[in-house]
Amino acid sequence: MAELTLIQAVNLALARALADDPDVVLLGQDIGRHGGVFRATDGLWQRFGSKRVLDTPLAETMIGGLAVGMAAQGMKPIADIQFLGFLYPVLDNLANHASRLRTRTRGRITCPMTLRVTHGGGVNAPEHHSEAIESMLAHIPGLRVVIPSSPAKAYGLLLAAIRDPDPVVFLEPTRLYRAFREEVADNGEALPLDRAFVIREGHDLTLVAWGAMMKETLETAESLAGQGVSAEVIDVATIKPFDADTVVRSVEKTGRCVIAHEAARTAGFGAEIAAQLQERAITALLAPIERVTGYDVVMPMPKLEMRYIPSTERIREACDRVMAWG
Amino acid sequence: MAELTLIQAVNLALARALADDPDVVLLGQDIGRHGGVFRATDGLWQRFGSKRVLDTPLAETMIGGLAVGMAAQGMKPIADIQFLGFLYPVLDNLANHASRLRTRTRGRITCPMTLRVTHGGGVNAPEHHSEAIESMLAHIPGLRVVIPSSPAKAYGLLLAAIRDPDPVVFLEPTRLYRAFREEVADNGEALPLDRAFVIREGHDLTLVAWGAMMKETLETAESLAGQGVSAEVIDVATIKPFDADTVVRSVEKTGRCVIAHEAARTAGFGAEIAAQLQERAITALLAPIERVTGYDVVMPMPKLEMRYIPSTERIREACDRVMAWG
Amino acid sequence: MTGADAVVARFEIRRRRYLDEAGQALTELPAFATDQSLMRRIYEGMRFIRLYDQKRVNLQRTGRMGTSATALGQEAIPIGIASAMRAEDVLVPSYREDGAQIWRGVKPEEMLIYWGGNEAGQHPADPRVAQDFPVSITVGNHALHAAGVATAFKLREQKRAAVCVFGDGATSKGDVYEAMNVAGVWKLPVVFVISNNGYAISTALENQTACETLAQKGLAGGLTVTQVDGNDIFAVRQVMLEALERARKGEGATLVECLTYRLNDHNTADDSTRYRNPEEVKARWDFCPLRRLKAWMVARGFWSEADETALEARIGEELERAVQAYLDYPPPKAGEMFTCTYATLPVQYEAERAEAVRLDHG
Amino acid sequence: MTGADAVVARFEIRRRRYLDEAGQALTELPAFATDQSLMRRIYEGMRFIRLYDQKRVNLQRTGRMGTSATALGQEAIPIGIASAMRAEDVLVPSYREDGAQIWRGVKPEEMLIYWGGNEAGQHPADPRVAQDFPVSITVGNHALHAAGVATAFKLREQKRAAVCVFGDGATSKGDVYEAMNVAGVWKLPVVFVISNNGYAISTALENQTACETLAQKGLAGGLTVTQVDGNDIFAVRQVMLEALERARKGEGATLVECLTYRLNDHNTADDSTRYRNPEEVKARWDFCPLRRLKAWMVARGFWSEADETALEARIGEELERAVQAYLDYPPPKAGEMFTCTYATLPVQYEAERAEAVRLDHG
Ligand SMILES: Cc1ncc(C[n+]2csc(CCOP(=O)(O)OP(=O)(O)O)c2C)c(N)n1
Ligand SMILES: Cc1ncc(C[n+]2csc(CCOP(=O)(O)OP(=O)(O)O)c2C)c(N)n1
Ligand SMILES: [Mg+2]
Ligand SMILES: [Mg+2]
Repeated sequence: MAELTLIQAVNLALARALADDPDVVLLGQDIGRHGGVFRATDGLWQRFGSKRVLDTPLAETMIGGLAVGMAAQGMKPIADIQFLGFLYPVLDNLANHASRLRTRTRGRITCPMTLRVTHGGGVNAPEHHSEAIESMLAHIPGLRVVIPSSPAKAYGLLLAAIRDPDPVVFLEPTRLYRAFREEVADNGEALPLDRAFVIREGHDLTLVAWGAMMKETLETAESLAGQGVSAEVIDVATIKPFDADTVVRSVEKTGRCVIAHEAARTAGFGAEIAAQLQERAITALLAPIERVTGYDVVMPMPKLEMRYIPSTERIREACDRVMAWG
Repeated sequence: MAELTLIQAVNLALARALADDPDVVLLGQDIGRHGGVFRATDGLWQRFGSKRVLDTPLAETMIGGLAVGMAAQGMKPIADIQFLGFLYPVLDNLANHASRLRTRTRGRITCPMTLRVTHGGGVNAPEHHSEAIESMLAHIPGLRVVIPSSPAKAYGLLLAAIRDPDPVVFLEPTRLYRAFREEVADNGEALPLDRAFVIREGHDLTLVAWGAMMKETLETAESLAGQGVSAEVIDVATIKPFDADTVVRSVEKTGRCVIAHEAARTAGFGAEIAAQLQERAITALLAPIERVTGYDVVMPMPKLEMRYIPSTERIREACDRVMAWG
Repeated sequence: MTGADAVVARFEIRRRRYLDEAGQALTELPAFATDQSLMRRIYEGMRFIRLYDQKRVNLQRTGRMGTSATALGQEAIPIGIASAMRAEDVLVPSYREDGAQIWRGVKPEEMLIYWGGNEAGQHPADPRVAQDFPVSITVGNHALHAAGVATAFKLREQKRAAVCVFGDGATSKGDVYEAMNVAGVWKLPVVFVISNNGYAISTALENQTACETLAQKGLAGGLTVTQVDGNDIFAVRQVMLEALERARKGEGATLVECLTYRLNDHNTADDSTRYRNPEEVKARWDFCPLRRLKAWMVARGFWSEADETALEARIGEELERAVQAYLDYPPPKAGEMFTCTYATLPVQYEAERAEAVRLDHG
Repeated sequence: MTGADAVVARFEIRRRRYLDEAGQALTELPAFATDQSLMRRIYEGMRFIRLYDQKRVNLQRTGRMGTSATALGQEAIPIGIASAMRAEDVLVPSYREDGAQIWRGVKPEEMLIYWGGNEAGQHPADPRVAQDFPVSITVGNHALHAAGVATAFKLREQKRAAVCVFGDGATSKGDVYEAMNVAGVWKLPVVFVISNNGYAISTALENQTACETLAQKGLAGGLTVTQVDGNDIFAVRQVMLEALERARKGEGATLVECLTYRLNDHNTADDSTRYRNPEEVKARWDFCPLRRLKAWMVARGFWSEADETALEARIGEELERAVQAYLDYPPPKAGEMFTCTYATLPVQYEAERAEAVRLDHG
């Protein structure tokens, strides 16, 4: 087993999918000879050729629309959008077509496509390169939305996304691409697309996050442990469908919950989680569920982005408030 | 004072804005000589001419992008998108440009545009004509999102939206266009863009809704009154920014809350309201906050749309559960 | 202009035409014109659409049908297209090609079930149309879907073509341009057909674009482009045959602009007197594609008044049957909303389904 | 092809050129060529960009600058454009037109502050550029903004023009097409300039489109189109003068395709050896717009080596000053995130601001 970075795990899963299934085709900007602006597809064009790894013209709407048409023919296109800020033009195809073809035709035509796109900030990138809009995607029925927080999860969840018979948006936390390595077995095993992962067990408090925010969340759990507070940490992993059971079970045990995400607070996915928790576990709640999120402002440029993304300090303060509550 | 339908009130507010401010310009498909597919702009092209009411080519992205450019020059464009299902191509301009120009240029260039679009189902329309995606819009910092529930509110809120120095999406509940009449004074008075309205006072339970759902919500309050349950009914009106204070005050009084909206449940705006209520009023809560919403499925075609849109029966059941809770 | 200007590229737009308004041949007709049985099927197909459209509108006027659009005056386009396609090709229609869909195998009652507000109508029984796209309500989006279908054909080395039909208004949409551009650079086996009926609801063509032809929009994608008299079935079908042949041979995509005119309101919710002069419409009846073809058929000895009477009776019965089948079709149960949103409904949404089913009082 | 094909439209694409690679005039030069002081300012402006770009790259390499792109080998385009515009016109640039922005009045340090990761750089002090658009990072979106600005000019009957600059890759985007189409039908006072440098990051032009020219994409919008040698400052500036004149006269929009070549990597995060042959790049140095202009200037007696030495010293000092001003610029405080999201921050977000300010440990 090799120690891989998250982006290497993505590359490995793509290679495996291309090798396993002739219907799998990659399409996107600069993913061919170039290997992608982050090198996610490094070597794939050279290995599988230009009929499996397609360099497209510069048009995001087109990438989404082509994938829908290809998928309607039973192919399994994996569309690549370079940055989440450039996904907006694709929402038309995701919401009006990819997520609807099956039900519009009562099962006659389906859309087994995967759309890969980078997620989040913290990499000192230009404007529009650091967005986090998973909650918009989670609001689209017929879609699945997945976000890994480690190399092994990236490998297993991406394979699952590719094999799923319905459209899946696969968000890749840019900040984690090369943040750390993890053992990844290239065993072709997919992870479930409807399960959250308990990353760390605890009994005083439940911390919920996903993607790159797992870093600050786990650091917070560590610092809390120093103060004798035992925090359970959950990685949501599949934003849609959201595995509320796992989170509810945890909160029924701890009675306290803090949710952290990079996206703006208002109508962020943290709201959905908090809403479900109070619906299903209100009697267990010993304190209000707190959300530590990006602010309700436009994602700032690099000079301020780390003031926007929830810091360990902010998450810790929320935990202290929740622990001290009432 | 005249008794007007909601669409007549919209027409009146548009006429008033055109007459008051030479920088106000309408643009959209079929809004000129034709008067709009719902007649919202009936007579305005004839009265104000083709330099104030612009019929555009058939391209939504273009309508949004033109409005951004016109607004950057200090005009006050009012863009018209025929149906919410056709708004997706405009999200790129709303999220990447309209809502950002001010902060991207640190106040040098602003975007005082208004975007009018129909909202919701129940009018027996074809596919893609009956969407409700206010929560996606509410997640975009820099934007304001407004939805009236009556002719008088439509008039006052639309004037406020047009005069606001920032971009505002004005959602018009198609189902209410001609549903009922109300006295509307053409006094040019705008309503606040950050206030929810208490439509009906009560002390046992708080019902929260907006747009066309106010109908089923008020009917439910009436039926509850028959059972001796006094429900307070709140019309959110401004989805972004959301006036949580008014709702919190009510729930602190009633201790119970049911939120109803047409949009799909997951990541709908009801989640944000529930999340804020449990954050700010958990000690007052006598029962979990319930959400009665569209289901997490694609908005169905006419034969099933009324099975999708929350019925009075569904809202009533939720109220009964909440009243019986614990 | 001053300076040294060298001409680096030249383009020409040509228009194809065979029959004049009176049904007189202006030139040698395409080979298929001698095939009486084919020509009779084509004429019958065009006649069928007109009567089917009337029926659908009547159902709407009597409150038994949702909003829909007719092809009045444009019948040569759907039939010209569909009759030129092979079963293995894929049709990606807009909302005005019922005629093409029915020619390819969709039952009239299935179209009615769809326009009546039930998705079930988009799951026709005939396997020959299993891969055709559903009606595209969103204007223009489907051009990219057709390009995607053609991409699949090309990658799989299948000798098939995708055909996408849209209106003059749709040509203003960026996704239609993007589809033509990728079809050009990838030499995709796709044919884009513009049904240029002069209006996009109330927007007349001159307010849609400054282009003297819509065919030239294909030059922006490096496509083979051509314009045809869209009310001349010989021109539409022949140009489609040539474009489809080119597509299957791997010679790339074609943009075909069919010149026609919308004799009816935009759809059953529209009142076109608000924006166009009835005189204008009246004058356009002289260009009716049906009248033109019938005159030629009769002159050629391919058709008689007796045939006409028999045909109308036959179509009348067929439509009666279709309408009855539509009206008898059971309304969907609430649970149906959930069955096809995903291949298998995630457990997370089971409670919602249960509620919807419980509260479905029919 | 069989049948009666009538030609209904003809188009031709012309290319403008004045100077050859060696700086020899191929034809009579535009009138402004005799204006020595203007020609000196133009040359100095082009020279400035090249040295400014080097500085910016060095800052990035030494960790004091974010990702950004240079105009290496394309300098004639931003200067040809900016020098042809009037102050009251509006520039809507992409991320490769620092040269044009600086010529119009943005200070070099303001551009550096922006590329250094601070929005404040997009609020230049010079009132002459107060209405120019900020850098467009999203490829192509800004074409519609330029059309919108031009719409405002037209509705207000102002004799001003908007100029939008984008790359060859951007021409594949639907919004760029939609902008050209509306500019055509509304006869908007806008000039669209394609800076065709042969690549969109790694995507070579032949993989971007099948079109033999990018100028022809304007035919899809019914625009006046023309191609120019983008490394020939005379051609770029003269064609821009003509297009701007046409725009101000109400004669409509123009699409100008400037042929050039990107001698540098796409940006400071790119390594172009991954996708193109260094030999190809080396060969293109012979077409360098600066060398060409300098040769002409010297031959014409407008420029000397002494002038060159003096200029380099002057630019060197100016850049030292600008870099220092950039490095000395105070980092933004967290509260700044909130100040310009809305004209006045809704009370609903005050608590967020308070927290951000409280936790801003600088
Ligand atoms: C993206 C989108 N925008 C707007 C509409 C509303 N609409 C339906 S048909 C139509 C006009 C289409 O005109 P054209 O493309 O010429 O086709 P035609 O109806 O004339 O056949 C419009 C604006 C839509 N369905 N989709
Ligand atoms: C909408 C969008 N998609 C993708 C990108 C990422 N990107 C930045 S520059 C670029 C290539 C642009 O090429 P071209 O238009 O030729 O301009 P050039 O950089 O060559 O000047 C791409 C794909 C982007 N910034 N915006
Ligand atoms: Mg039309
Ligand atoms: Mg380029």
